[in-house]
Amino acid sequence: MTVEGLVPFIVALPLAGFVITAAIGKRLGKRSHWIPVGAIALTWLIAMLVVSTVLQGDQSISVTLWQWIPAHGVGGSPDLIVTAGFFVDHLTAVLLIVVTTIGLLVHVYSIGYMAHDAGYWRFFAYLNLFMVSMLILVLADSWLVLFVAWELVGLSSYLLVGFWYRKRSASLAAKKAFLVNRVGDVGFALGIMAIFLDTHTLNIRDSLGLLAGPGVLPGGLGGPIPFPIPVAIVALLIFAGAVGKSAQFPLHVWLPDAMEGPTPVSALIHAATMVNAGVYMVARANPLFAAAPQVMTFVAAIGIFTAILAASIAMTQTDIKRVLAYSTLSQLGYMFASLGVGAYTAAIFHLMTHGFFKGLLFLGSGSVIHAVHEEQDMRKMGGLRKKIPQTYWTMLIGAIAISGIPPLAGFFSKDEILGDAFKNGFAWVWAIGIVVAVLTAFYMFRLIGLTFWGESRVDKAVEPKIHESPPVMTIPLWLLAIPSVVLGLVLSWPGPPLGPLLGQPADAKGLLATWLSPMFEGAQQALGRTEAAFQIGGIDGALLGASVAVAVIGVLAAWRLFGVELGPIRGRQHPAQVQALTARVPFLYRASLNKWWFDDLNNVLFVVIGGWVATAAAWFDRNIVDGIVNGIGAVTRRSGSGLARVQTGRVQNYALGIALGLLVMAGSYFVIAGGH
Amino acid sequence: MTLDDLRTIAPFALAVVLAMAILLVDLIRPGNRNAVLATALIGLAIVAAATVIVGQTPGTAFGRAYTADALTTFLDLVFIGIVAFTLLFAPDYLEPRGLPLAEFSIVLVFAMTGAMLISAAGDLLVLFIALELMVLPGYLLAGYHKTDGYSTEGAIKYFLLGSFSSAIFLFGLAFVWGMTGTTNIADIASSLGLVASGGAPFQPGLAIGLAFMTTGVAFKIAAVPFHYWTPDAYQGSPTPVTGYLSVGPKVGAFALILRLFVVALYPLREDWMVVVVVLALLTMTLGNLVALTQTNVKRMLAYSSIAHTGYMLVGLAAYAAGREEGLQGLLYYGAAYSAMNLGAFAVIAALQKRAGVTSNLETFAGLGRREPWLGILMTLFLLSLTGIPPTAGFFAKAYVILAAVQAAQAGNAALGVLAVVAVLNAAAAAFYYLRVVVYMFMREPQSEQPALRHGRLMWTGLAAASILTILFGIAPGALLDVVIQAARAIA
Amino acid sequence: MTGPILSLVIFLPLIGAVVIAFAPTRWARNLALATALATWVVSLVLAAGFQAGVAGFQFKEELSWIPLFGIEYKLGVDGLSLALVVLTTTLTWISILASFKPIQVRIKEYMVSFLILEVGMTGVFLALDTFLFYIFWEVVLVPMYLIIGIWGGSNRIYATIKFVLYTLVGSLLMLVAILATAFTYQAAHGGAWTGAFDFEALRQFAGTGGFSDMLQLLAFAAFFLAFAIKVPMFPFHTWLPDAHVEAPTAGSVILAGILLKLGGYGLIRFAVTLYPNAAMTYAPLIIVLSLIAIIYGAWVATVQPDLKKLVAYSSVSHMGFVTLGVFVFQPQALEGAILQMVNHGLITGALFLLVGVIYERTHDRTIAKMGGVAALMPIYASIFGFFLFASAGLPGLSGFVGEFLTLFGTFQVNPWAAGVAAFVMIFGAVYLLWMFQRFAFGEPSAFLAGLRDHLHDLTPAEVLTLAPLGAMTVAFGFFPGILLNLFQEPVADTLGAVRGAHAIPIDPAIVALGVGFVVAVIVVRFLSLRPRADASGTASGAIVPAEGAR
Amino acid sequence: MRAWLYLIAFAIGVGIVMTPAILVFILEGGNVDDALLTAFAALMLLAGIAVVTMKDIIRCGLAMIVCFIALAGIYVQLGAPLVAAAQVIVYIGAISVLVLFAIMLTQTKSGSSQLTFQTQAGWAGVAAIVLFILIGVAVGGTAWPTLVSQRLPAATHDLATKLFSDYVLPFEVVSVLLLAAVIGGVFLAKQEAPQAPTLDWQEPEPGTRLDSSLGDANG
Amino acid sequence: MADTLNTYLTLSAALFAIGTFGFLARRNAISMLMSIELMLNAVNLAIVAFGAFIPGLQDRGAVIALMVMAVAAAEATVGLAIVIAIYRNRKTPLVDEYDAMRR
Repeated sequence: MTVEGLVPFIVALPLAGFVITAAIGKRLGKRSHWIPVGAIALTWLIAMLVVSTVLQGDQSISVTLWQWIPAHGVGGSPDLIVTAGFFVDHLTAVLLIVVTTIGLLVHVYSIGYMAHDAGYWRFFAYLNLFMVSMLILVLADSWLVLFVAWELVGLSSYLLVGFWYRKRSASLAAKKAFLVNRVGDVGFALGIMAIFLDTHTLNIRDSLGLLAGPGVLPGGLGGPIPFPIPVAIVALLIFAGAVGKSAQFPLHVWLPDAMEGPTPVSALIHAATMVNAGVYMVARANPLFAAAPQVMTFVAAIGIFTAILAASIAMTQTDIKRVLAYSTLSQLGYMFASLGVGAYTAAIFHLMTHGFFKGLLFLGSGSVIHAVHEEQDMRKMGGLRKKIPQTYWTMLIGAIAISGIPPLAGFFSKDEILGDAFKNGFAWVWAIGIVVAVLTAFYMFRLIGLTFWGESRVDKAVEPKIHESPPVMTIPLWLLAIPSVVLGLVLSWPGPPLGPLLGQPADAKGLLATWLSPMFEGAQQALGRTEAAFQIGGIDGALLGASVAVAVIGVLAAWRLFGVELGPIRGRQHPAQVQALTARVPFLYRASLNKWWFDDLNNVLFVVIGGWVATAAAWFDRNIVDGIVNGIGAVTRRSGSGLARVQTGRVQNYALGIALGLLVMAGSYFVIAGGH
Repeated sequence: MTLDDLRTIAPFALAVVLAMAILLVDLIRPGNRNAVLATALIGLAIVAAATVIVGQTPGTAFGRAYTADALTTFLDLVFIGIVAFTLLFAPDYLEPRGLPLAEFSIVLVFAMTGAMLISAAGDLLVLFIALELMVLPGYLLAGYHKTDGYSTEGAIKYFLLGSFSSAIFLFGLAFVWGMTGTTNIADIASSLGLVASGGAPFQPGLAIGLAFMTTGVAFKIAAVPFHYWTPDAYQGSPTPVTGYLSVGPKVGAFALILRLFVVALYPLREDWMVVVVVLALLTMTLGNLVALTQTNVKRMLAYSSIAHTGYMLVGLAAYAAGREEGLQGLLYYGAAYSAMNLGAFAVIAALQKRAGVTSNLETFAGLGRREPWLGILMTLFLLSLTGIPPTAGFFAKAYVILAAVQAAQAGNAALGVLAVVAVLNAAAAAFYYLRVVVYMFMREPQSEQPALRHGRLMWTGLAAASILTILFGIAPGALLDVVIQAARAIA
Repeated sequence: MTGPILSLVIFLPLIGAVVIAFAPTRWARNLALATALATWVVSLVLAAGFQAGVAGFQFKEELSWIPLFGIEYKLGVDGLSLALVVLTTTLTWISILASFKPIQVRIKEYMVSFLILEVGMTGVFLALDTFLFYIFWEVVLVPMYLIIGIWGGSNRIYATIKFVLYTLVGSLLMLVAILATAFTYQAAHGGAWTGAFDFEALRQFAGTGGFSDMLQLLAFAAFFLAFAIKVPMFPFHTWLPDAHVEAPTAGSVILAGILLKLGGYGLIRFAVTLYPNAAMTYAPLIIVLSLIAIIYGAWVATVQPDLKKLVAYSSVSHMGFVTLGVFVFQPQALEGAILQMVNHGLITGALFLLVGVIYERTHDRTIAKMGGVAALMPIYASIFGFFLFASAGLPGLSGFVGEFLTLFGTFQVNPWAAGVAAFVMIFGAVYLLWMFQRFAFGEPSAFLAGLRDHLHDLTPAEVLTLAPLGAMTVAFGFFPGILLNLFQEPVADTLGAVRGAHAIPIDPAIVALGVGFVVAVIVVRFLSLRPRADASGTASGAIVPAEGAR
Repeated sequence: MRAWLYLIAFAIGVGIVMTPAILVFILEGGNVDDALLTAFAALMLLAGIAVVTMKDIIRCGLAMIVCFIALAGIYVQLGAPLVAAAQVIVYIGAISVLVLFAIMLTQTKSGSSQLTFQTQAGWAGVAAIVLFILIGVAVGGTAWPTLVSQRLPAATHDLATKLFSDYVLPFEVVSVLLLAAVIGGVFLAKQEAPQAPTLDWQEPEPGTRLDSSLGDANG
Repeated sequence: MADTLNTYLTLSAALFAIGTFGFLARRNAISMLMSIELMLNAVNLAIVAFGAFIPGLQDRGAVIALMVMAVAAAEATVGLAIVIAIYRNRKTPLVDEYDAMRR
């Protein structure tokens, strides 16, 4: 069997897992995880096979399944033939690694995490459904198939966030997630239509080829030839989809609420995979964006704004998962900033590293929550370091990674983003990015400090029952911790920053860059964003130093305030100081605590005003539209009873009526006669 | 008077003889219902046969006072049918109330002779006397339940206003005679041709004559604003009589219109068309609007019959506007309306077999459960009256509307308005017809009464009426040919 | 396949109805189901014998009926009608099966009504003679009137009479238009009636520009009114919520599933092809109304307190896509619109079945009283959710393809309209998900907890009614080509009709007059509003206060 | 006192009838025919007005007879003596007597006509006057097509021939009509046996509305 | 008073108007009946007048008048029968009290 033949199985296996589990999972009870987990394991194997083939060779794989929508045109208008097919190139391959690996680990982790849940089988069915959707998303080779997957991941997210549907907050969060996503999807859908209008094809590669600027891809037309829908508009519409799915400002509000879902879901969907879909899509559509540089700037602005906004909120949140959620927002903001400045490879790099360490952090937080019996408020934790050491150490690794301390993964990717931003003339992006880096390091260690260090604030009743999670949960943690440590190194080797430092040629490319740069070269050249050789002693060194410095500053600040217990080092927590600090900037503190009031704004704008609009519409419908209908009926009826009054029952009245009629008749005949 | 004359008037003469025969039978076997019925029905069959046979060879008799043509044949058959139906379902109503069948049959047959004579009249005097022969028995029949206050009240209202209108009609007739100097219909037409072509002035005397005549005729067909008698007379009359009154004199009066307006006043058709259009508009609209508010089914059907007059007038107007289809539609409508309306009244009569049962809507509550077949048949008739396909009422309505639309497209905008108003009216009419259905099928009966047993004749009549109602809707072809022949005879 | 198979499809239910009428009542259910299934099988045989991608009508039957006017009994099927016929036969047997339990009184009459209803519906789709079409069109009315009026809810009489009157007003004007059209044809053919009611002949005649602009404007308006009421299009939709709320479950299924499609079918088959110039002229207005229907329907649905009303308003919104798709005159949009009709039939039909299930168990449909259904009836809630997402246009299910194609096609010619319509992706999801959250999620409400004993999960029979719909929803989601290939020829034909058409210039004064009239009516209505004690404003019963009150 | 009043009224009546006749006689130069016609016309109209205005219905009936007699006179003037004869026989001999009988039969002791006129008498008068004016104007404005200046000679013989040749059909039909009227009339006027069922009808209070359910459906 | 057609027709019109007035204004059924008789007589007058002045109707006028008289007689018969019948029910000859049926 060729590799091509294997590609469909990447989707088919989880699909089969979903169908089977949904059908008979209930009967399998506690054994119901075997099929879905097995399916994902197999998928992982196949995916790795495919990935290695693709990444080693230089060709991509294209698989056509069936003609999905054969909507023919009439009289010269273009046919709309959508083919359901898969396409694997380097970018997809990279994504496949992230999705299948983390997916598999989360599946395994869930065996332990969900063990006591009544909806055990249901959970695995949903998870498999998500995997199906997500894999279609990365494999799609048609915009419409991509959109299908786009929506399906939304559905899975809805199902999984609302998994504990008896909880009102969960069902509300699920609904909110779906609806906010839909807002972006409207733009995305319109963008797809615009693409067809411009290019008469929905194949991703073909259409991008046509939309791209002349310098971006051979045959690209984007610039000089006016399309019916300008490229910039197309790009904006498409970007709207990304904003929704990746929870960028102003559609970021759903992601923190989505933490109502079970923690493995947060790890898989809301950290490692689904939320990255927007990044993936914009990266995939790089020729299109390259043809509209002003949109690129917009993307960068949105990204970096989201990054600082979310980071500022994460500073003060007390729910452990919410901190992570805002952190995710913030990191996604980095990625978009990166995309916006033209550093596509860096964005994907960060996507990968972030996927692993954020997955790790979420799973770790799940383990914590599990340990303290479904408590998520960090104010009721503390001092857990000893009681759940494995969780502690893995989470610490994750925190270091995300804070950008070398040589862990986060450092490499984040540094690359900031460096590229600066070098490509986006100094403001860099500047804000640096601030975000400080904040990131700070709130991550605040989280670690509040959770693991210091005195225990755990409920007395729960305290004795705290226990480390079973191996089926901790092993995935460790498996994720490994890439969190080494992935940056591996993927950037032998390129910068470490390669030149260790004697590799200055223009050597890292592993990931080798894989991906062919995909982005055209766009980058068109944008004039050539990557100059790495200068360790020059500007690059300075930027690198700055990155590391700010990360350390952030960590130290958190350390100072929230105490540290790192092996022999013992610090103390200073709640009073924290309070004093917050009291000094009351507005900022409240803004952060209240998430800059976005939820309230949304509530007023959409729930309250929307409710008014809908109520008014219903009133209008009842009283005016239907009222006119009923009014016509009533008028008819009333005129009927009015006319019936003529029928008095008295013959003389009737006769008088007849006589009057006779007179009128005679008069009319006179008129008629006069007309002759 | 020659033998040919006798042959030509044979249907009419036989009908008169039939009336005498029933009288004789009743004298010989007093109170024998079956003998009377048998005589009447067999007699009617013979008259019908004679009509058909004579109808093969059109001709005139008594100078030109009696004209037998395809129209005569068609209308005669309609009248015979109407009377036969009435006789079929009358006994079930009359008997429990102690009313004799013999006089009823005799008077009814006399009325029929009048109607038949109208359809054959070639002379205005004959026309007038025939009209009186048709309506006078109608007055008597309306008051036939002479101990019943409603019946006599209806009768006296009907009689007084009817006589009033007869006098008006006659006055108009006199002036037209004076104007044209002849009583013969064909001669009048040629005389008026001069007026129409501008060869003679349109004299005020003629205008007065036409106005009075139109008024008289409008009264007879119950066109608004000359309709006042209809609701009271219909409601008060014994139900079989109402059934008869709602179709017999109406079709008869339309026959009068055909002979008088369509033939005699043909040259002036563009003039009276205006009047007919206005009358049609008023008639349809008022009939339907007032019917909406009625709670007595007989009275409601009275208003509905006014509305149907309006639809028929649409056909007449279309004919006046130059479309022969209008005339065909009118004739078709007459036949279809007779079948369905008689059917509806037959059901009411059947319900009233138990004396003391009113015709209020409440009577119909739960009928669909108590007596499903009656309910279903009533629904059929009501749907037909509404004009829902595939029933006779639908095709008839479509026919007159077709004619109006044709006239409208030929440039007569008034007919277009008429067509639209007609269909809007039809939609409004659905409300009150369907309300009866609501009562029958969607209401529970107020008191559980045992189902009545209805006579075989009643069922026969109902079956025949329903078959015709459906037949005229599904396969209008057969009737169409006849109608077109009939229309061609005068158009 | 030879023989009058189309007649068989149409009249087999009639035979069944007659048999049931004379058979014992206890056989009525099974006989009706058997008849409906047999009809279904025949329609499948028809579908199997149908050749997609062949232009024109197939299986034509032609019989002279009223030769005097050239009226014929003429039937034929093309891809468009085939899809709708099969949908009809399918939904009919499902509805009959779904009625076994809820309908306990006057079973015989019910089944007879249902089968006659089927006669009318298939007849409408298959008739190729305008007169015959009209007859079937009206035949549909009566059984539905009875079904709502006899087996409906508490305010059924108001609802059913409103339904009939509203529909009649439109259809009777259509009759005038049919006659006017026929007469124009006749007049242009030297007074010969032959072909004057024959759709194909008329279609050809229309193609040669035979119908004058004035006739087109008026006749199209009449046709459009009839169809718009049936679809139903804003602002002619208000009969629909009332009818749905009062109709028995199966009645709602057929009402939403098929009856609304009659309007869409009529627009595509007759209104657009016979009067292309008028269609072009009115198109902007219709597009605007469609957009209003799409968005406004969704908004109004959001705050409906009754499950059925919510689904009913969602129909208004969904059917807006059909009219939108038809009147942008773009192939993909038209294909999408037709597909949307089929999908809406499947999905909304299923939703009504599902609402019927809860109603049967609780005798209530008020969303506010519900809650936590998912906990009590998990399978039910899952299936409900499935169809809910199908209704919201979730990709992979059939609803998506139709909606998307419509939007897609619209975008190609009118991006702004598509932009507006696309917002239904949000609003549609809002009302469905909000309803589902209140209905299914959370802890069981006190009301439902009290009825716990009655709230058993779906029975096999209920699953049997829903399964085919679900299967088709999935199948057409993944393989819409099955249907789209059928639609290709009809779409080409319809668009061929409008290709050479031009919009008729309308005097702005007339437009202003029309707008002024509408505004005046609204203002008058507004001024005549009196503050009412019951602000709830449910069916005020202005048409039939007496019945409404009792 | 009463008798005087009657006498004065009679004198006024005779005066009204005779004055125009005498005036015509004088003015027209002694044409007896014209004077007679005028007298008959005046008598006819006066009696007619009496019929429709007098309070006592029996007197109305008597006035009607007077009116018919005057009319018969006019017929004679018009050269239609046969019609005049028929008028006397049919109207005065049959119809009027019939009417008088009916009056006798329907007068209750108390229930004579207290109110002669409907409330709409004013309107009725207006309508009647307008009607008269309309017809009068029409008559005046009409040039009768084949009018002869002089009255045509009457020919009773021809009349009989016509009656039994051209008009035999109407003649026969009229007899049928009379037969039908008599059969039906007898049935209606015949007193039923007292035990005859009158189930649909309950005796109401005079003048009350009979059936409240006849009112409109919803108030 | 001139012996012309117009004279007789005007007389006829006057009598007709009087009859109409009576019919509209009287309450008693028999009075109304009498009014109708007046109207019919008015018509007869017109007919006879036409017969006397218009050649085409010469002699026919009289025949028609006779027929009308017969019709009037029949009408009177029927009418009086009905009046008697209703009088038995209602015990009043006043027509305006026969208003059980209205609207």
